[in-house]
Amino acid sequence: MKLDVNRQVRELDVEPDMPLLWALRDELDVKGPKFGCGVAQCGACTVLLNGEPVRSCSYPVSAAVGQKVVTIEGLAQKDKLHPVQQAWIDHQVPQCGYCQGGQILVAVALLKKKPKPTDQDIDAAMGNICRCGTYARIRTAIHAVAKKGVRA
Amino acid sequence: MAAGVTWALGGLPPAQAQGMVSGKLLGLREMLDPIVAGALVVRTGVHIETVILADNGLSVPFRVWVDSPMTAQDHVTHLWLLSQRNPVTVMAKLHLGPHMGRAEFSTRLRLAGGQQLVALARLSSGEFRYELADLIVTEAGCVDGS
Amino acid sequence: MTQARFDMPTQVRAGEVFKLRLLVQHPMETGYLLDLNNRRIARNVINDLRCTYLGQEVLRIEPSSGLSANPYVEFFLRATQSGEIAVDWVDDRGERGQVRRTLTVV
Amino acid sequence: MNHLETTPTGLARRDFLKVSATTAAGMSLGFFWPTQGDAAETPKLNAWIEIQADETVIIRYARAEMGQGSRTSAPMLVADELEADWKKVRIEYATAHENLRTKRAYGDMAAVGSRTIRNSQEYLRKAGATAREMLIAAAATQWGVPASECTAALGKVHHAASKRSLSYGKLAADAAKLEAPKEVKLKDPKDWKIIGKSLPRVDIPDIVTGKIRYGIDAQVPGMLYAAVAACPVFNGKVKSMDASKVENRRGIVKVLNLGEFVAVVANNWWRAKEALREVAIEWETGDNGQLNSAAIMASFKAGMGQAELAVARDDGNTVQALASADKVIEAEYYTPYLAHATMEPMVCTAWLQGDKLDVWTSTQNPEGTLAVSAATAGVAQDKVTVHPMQLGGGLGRKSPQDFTRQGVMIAKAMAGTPVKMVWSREEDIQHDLYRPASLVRFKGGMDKDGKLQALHIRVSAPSILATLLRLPLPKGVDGQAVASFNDHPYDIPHSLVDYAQRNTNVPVGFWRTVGHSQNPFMRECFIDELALSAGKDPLAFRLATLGQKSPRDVAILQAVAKAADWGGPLPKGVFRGIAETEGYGSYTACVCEVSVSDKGDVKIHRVVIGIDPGYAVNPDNIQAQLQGSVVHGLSAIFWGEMTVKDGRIEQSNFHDYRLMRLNEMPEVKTVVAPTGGFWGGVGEPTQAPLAPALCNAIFAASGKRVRSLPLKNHGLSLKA
Repeated sequence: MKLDVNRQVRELDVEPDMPLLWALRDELDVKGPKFGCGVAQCGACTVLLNGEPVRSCSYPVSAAVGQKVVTIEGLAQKDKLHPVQQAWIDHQVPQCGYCQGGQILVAVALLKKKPKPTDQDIDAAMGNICRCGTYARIRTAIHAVAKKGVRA
Repeated sequence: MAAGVTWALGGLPPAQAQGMVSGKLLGLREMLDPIVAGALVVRTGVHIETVILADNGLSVPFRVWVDSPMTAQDHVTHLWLLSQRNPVTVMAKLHLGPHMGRAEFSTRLRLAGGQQLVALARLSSGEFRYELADLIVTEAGCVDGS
Repeated sequence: MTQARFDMPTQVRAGEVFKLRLLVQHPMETGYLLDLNNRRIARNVINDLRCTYLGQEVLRIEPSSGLSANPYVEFFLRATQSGEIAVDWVDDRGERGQVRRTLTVV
Repeated sequence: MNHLETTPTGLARRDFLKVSATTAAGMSLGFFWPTQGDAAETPKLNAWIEIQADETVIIRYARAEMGQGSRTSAPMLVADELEADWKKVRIEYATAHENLRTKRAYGDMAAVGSRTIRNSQEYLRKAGATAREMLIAAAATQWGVPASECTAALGKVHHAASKRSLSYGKLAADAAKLEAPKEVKLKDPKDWKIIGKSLPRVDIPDIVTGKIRYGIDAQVPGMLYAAVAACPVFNGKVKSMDASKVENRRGIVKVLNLGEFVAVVANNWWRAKEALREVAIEWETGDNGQLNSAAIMASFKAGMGQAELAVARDDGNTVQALASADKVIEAEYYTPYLAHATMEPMVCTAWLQGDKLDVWTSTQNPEGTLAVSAATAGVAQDKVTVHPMQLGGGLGRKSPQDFTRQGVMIAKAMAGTPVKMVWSREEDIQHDLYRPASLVRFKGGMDKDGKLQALHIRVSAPSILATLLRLPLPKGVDGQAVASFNDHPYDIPHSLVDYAQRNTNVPVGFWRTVGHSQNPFMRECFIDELALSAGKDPLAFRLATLGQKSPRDVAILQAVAKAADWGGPLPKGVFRGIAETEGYGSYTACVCEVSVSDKGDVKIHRVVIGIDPGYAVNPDNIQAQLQGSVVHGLSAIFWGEMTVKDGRIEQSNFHDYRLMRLNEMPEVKTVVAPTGGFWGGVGEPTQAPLAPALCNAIFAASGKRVRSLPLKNHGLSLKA
C-alpha cells in the first residue's frame, strides 16, 4: 500500500490491521509518534490525518491510505517552525518531551478550527496525558499563538 | 618518613557521602591491623582482577593471585579478602599450602556498596603483602543523600 | 544436603597444576534481612570449606557473609599422584556438603 | 606508627586519594584525560571542556536528561566560571564507557535523588574556573604580561592596560598544553552571569521538531523487535510455553523462553506483541499467588504492635512525656503503593557482536546499565557501549536495571542481531518497582498552653533498601521509610520515631520524591490536627513549633504564606490549607485554596507552591518543576493506588491507573525563593508539600479529615 507521510509518498507492505503507529515507527522509521499505552488513552502517538488528530496506536494503517499523514517531523515547513512549535520554545513547554509531539499536533488542529480558543475550548481539545505536568504552559503557549494571530 | 602515607589512610570520607547507608568506611589500617598486628605490610606481588563497575553488590566477580613459587620453602600460607564497607570486614580467610601449585583464588563477593577491596597475603616467611582495588557500585535509586 | 557443581579434570600429568571450580547452591544468608513475616533471617553462611588431596588438607576457606549467595570458588592444585580429591563444607546450621572425585595422574 | 609501609613508589597514598574522589565526588574529577589518540583533536582543557577554533565551546554533561532540565543547568555552572559566551556553548553527552576508560573523569553519572546540581556543582564550577585560568595564562604568556592583569569575559581574555584581547578559540590550543592550576578561586555568587538566569533548555528545539531520540527510538540496521511477558504474579517463573500457534506467523522470528520471562522476537513490534498474546504460557507461581491488599494491610497493622522496633530518632523521653501530657492526640495514616508509569515504557535495544555489546536504552543510571549489560552478556566492561538517549520520563523507575537485563538476555539469545525490546504499558504497570505503601501512627502530646511537647511516630512499611538493594540497614532503619519524620524540623523536646520493617512480595523501588512523597502528607496533616486541637491557626502553630531552630523552614513557609495572602479574604466557600517540608537539601511549602461541594467535588481554586533550593541555577526550569510536580502529585493524591489480588497488581493501563489531564489543571502560582549559601535539589522535593496542603484545605472546607490516599476512596473527586 501507499501512504502519504509528511508530504512524501511511501510504499509499504504490511497487514491492513497493523496500527498506523507501528507502520510509521517500525516500517518507515518515522519515530515522532510515540508509543504510550497502545489503547488510545494517552495520545503520545497522535498524528494528523488530513489535519485531524488521530491516536495512531489504535488506527489501522489501511484506513490512512489516501489521507495526508502529518507527524511532528512534518509540521515545520522546510526550516521554518510552525507557530505552535515556536510558541512551545518561547514558553519552554516541554519537560521530558515524550508526549509533546502529540500535544503540539492537537494544538495545531485546535487552532486551525478555532484561531482564538477559549480556556474551555483548550480543555475540551487537549486531552493527551503529560506525565511531567506541562499543562499550564501548554495552555499559555496556545493562547500566545492565538494572540499573535498567526495563521496556524 | 612514611608519616604522610600513614595519615592518608585514616582520612577516608564517611560512607554517607555516597548516599549509601551501610555504615562507615574503614581506613586501610583499620582493615589490616587486626590481622598483621604490627608486622610490616608491603604493597607488592599481589594482584587483583575485578570489575570496575557493578550495578549492585550482590555478586561481584573477584580474582586474586600472588607472586609465589608455592614451594615448601616459599609459599603463601594465608590470604584474606577484606572489605572497607561491609559489616563484616573479612569476606573470606584462606589457608593455603604448597600443594596448590599456584597462589590464585577466584570467587564472587557480596558488597554493601562501592568501596576499596583489599587482598592481603601472608607468606611462609611471615611477610605480609597486599593489593587494593576500587569498585564502584552505581547508584540504583533516589536515595536522599542530604 | 546442599547441591553443588564441581568441575576438575579427571586425568592430569604428574606435576601439572590444574584448576578446580565449585559452585554450591546456598543462600549465604547475611543475618541482616527480614523475612515476609518480619522475622530476622538468621545468618547462615558456609563458614568452612576445605579441600583434601590424598588425605591431606590443601586449602581451607573460612567465608563470611561477604561471599555471594550460591558461592563460587576457583583454585588450583599441583598433581603428585593418583588419589581422591574431596571438598567438604559446613554452614552455620551445621549442614554439611561434600564432593569426591578420583584424580588419575599419568 | 610506621608499621604500615608501602612500596617505594608510594602508590598507596594515591590510591586512597582516588577513593575519596569516587566516594565523595572529589575535587579531582574531570582533570584526568588520557593522551593517546587525542593529539589531533580539538583542544581539551579538561574532560568537561573543549574549545574549537571557531569559538564553539563544547561542555560535556554526564547525566541523563528526563525532563528535569539538568542537561542545561549543569553546563551553566561550567560556563559561568569559564566566562564563556553561552551562545557559543554546545552541550554533548559524556558516556559511561568514556567514564570507564578515563577512570571516572566524569564522576557519578546517575540522575537520581535530585542530586545532579547539588552533588556536582563544585567540581563542575572548578572545571570551568580551571579552564578559565589556563586560558588567561595562555594569553598572558603570549602578551608577556602578568596573568593577574588579565581578565576573562564572554569568551575572551582581555588585558585592559594594553587594550588587547584574544578569543578563547585562538587561545585554546596553547591553554590545553598548560598544566591545570591546583587551586582555583570560585566566583562570588554576586558575580555570576549565567547561573541564576532563566535560560532556555537546550533540548527543547529538538523536542518540538520531533528530532530528539529517546531510548525507544533507537534505530540499528537489521534490528528486530521484542515484546515480553513476565509472570504477572510476582517472583513467578515460566513453567512451560507453547508457541506453535504463532511460530509460523508473518514476521515472527523467534519465541524465547528465558526462564523468568517469555520474549517474542519479530520484525515489527506490533507483530511481536500480537503473537505474544497467543503464546500459551504456564507460570510457576508457588505460594506467591496468595497475596492480596488485605493481607498486606494486616501485616502493616501487625507491625504497629510488634515488640521489636528499629529506632530512627529518640530525643528526650517521649513515652514519659506523652504519659504526662495535658492532652494526647492520636491518628493513623496510610499511603498506598504507586506505579511510576513514565510515558515512555521500559525499553532496551541491545546488539551483541562477538565480545562487543552495544546498548541503547533510557536509563537514569548509565554506569549501572553498562555493568548489568556486561554481566548479563558475559562480556568485558570495556567492550560495552551505552549510547546516551533522552528519557521519556524517569521518575526513579529507570535507575534499577531489571529491564536492561531483560533486553541483553534477549540480545544474547539472538547473538549477532540487534533487538529492540519494548514493554507494553500493561507490562510496565504490572512489573514496576512500586512506591511502597506505608502505615503510620502518630501520637502528639500537648501541654496546657497548647504547645506540642512530644511526638511519637511509628512507621510500618516495606524497606526499599533492604529488599531492592539488599543493603544491611544501620540499626534496622530504612532512612527512606522514615524520611521527614527522623529529621522533622519542629523544635520540641521529645521525639520518638520507630520503624517496623514489613516487606511483602510486591517489589518496591524509588518513586519520584521517595519517602518524601508520602511522609510529609502524614506529618503535615497531623500537625494540622494538633493545631486544631490547640485552637491555633495552622500557620501560626507551625511557626511557633518550628521556633528558632529551623530558620530555612520558617523562611519558605513565610514566603509561600505571603504569596498566598494567608489570612486574607477568600470568596465564600473557599478555604486554605498549608504545609511545609524539607528534603533533598531544599525547603518547600504550599498553600492550597479549595472548595468542596456536598457531593464531594473538590475544586482547587489555586495552588501556591514554593521552594528554597539555596541557589536557583535556572529559575524558569525550577518553576516548571514546581508546576509539573503539582500535576504529578495530584494524580497520585486523587487516584493513585495499586491494589494486589492473587499475588499480582490489579491495575494495567491508564484506564484504571488514572493520570491527570489538562482540563483538571488548577491555577498554580510558583515561588522560587533562593536564600543562598547552600545547594538543594529540585526535581523531587517540589511535590512533597502539595498533598498535606491540599488535604488540610479539604478539611478546612468540609470538616473531613482525610488520613489515607487516594481521595477517590473518600468519595472525593477532582472538579475540573
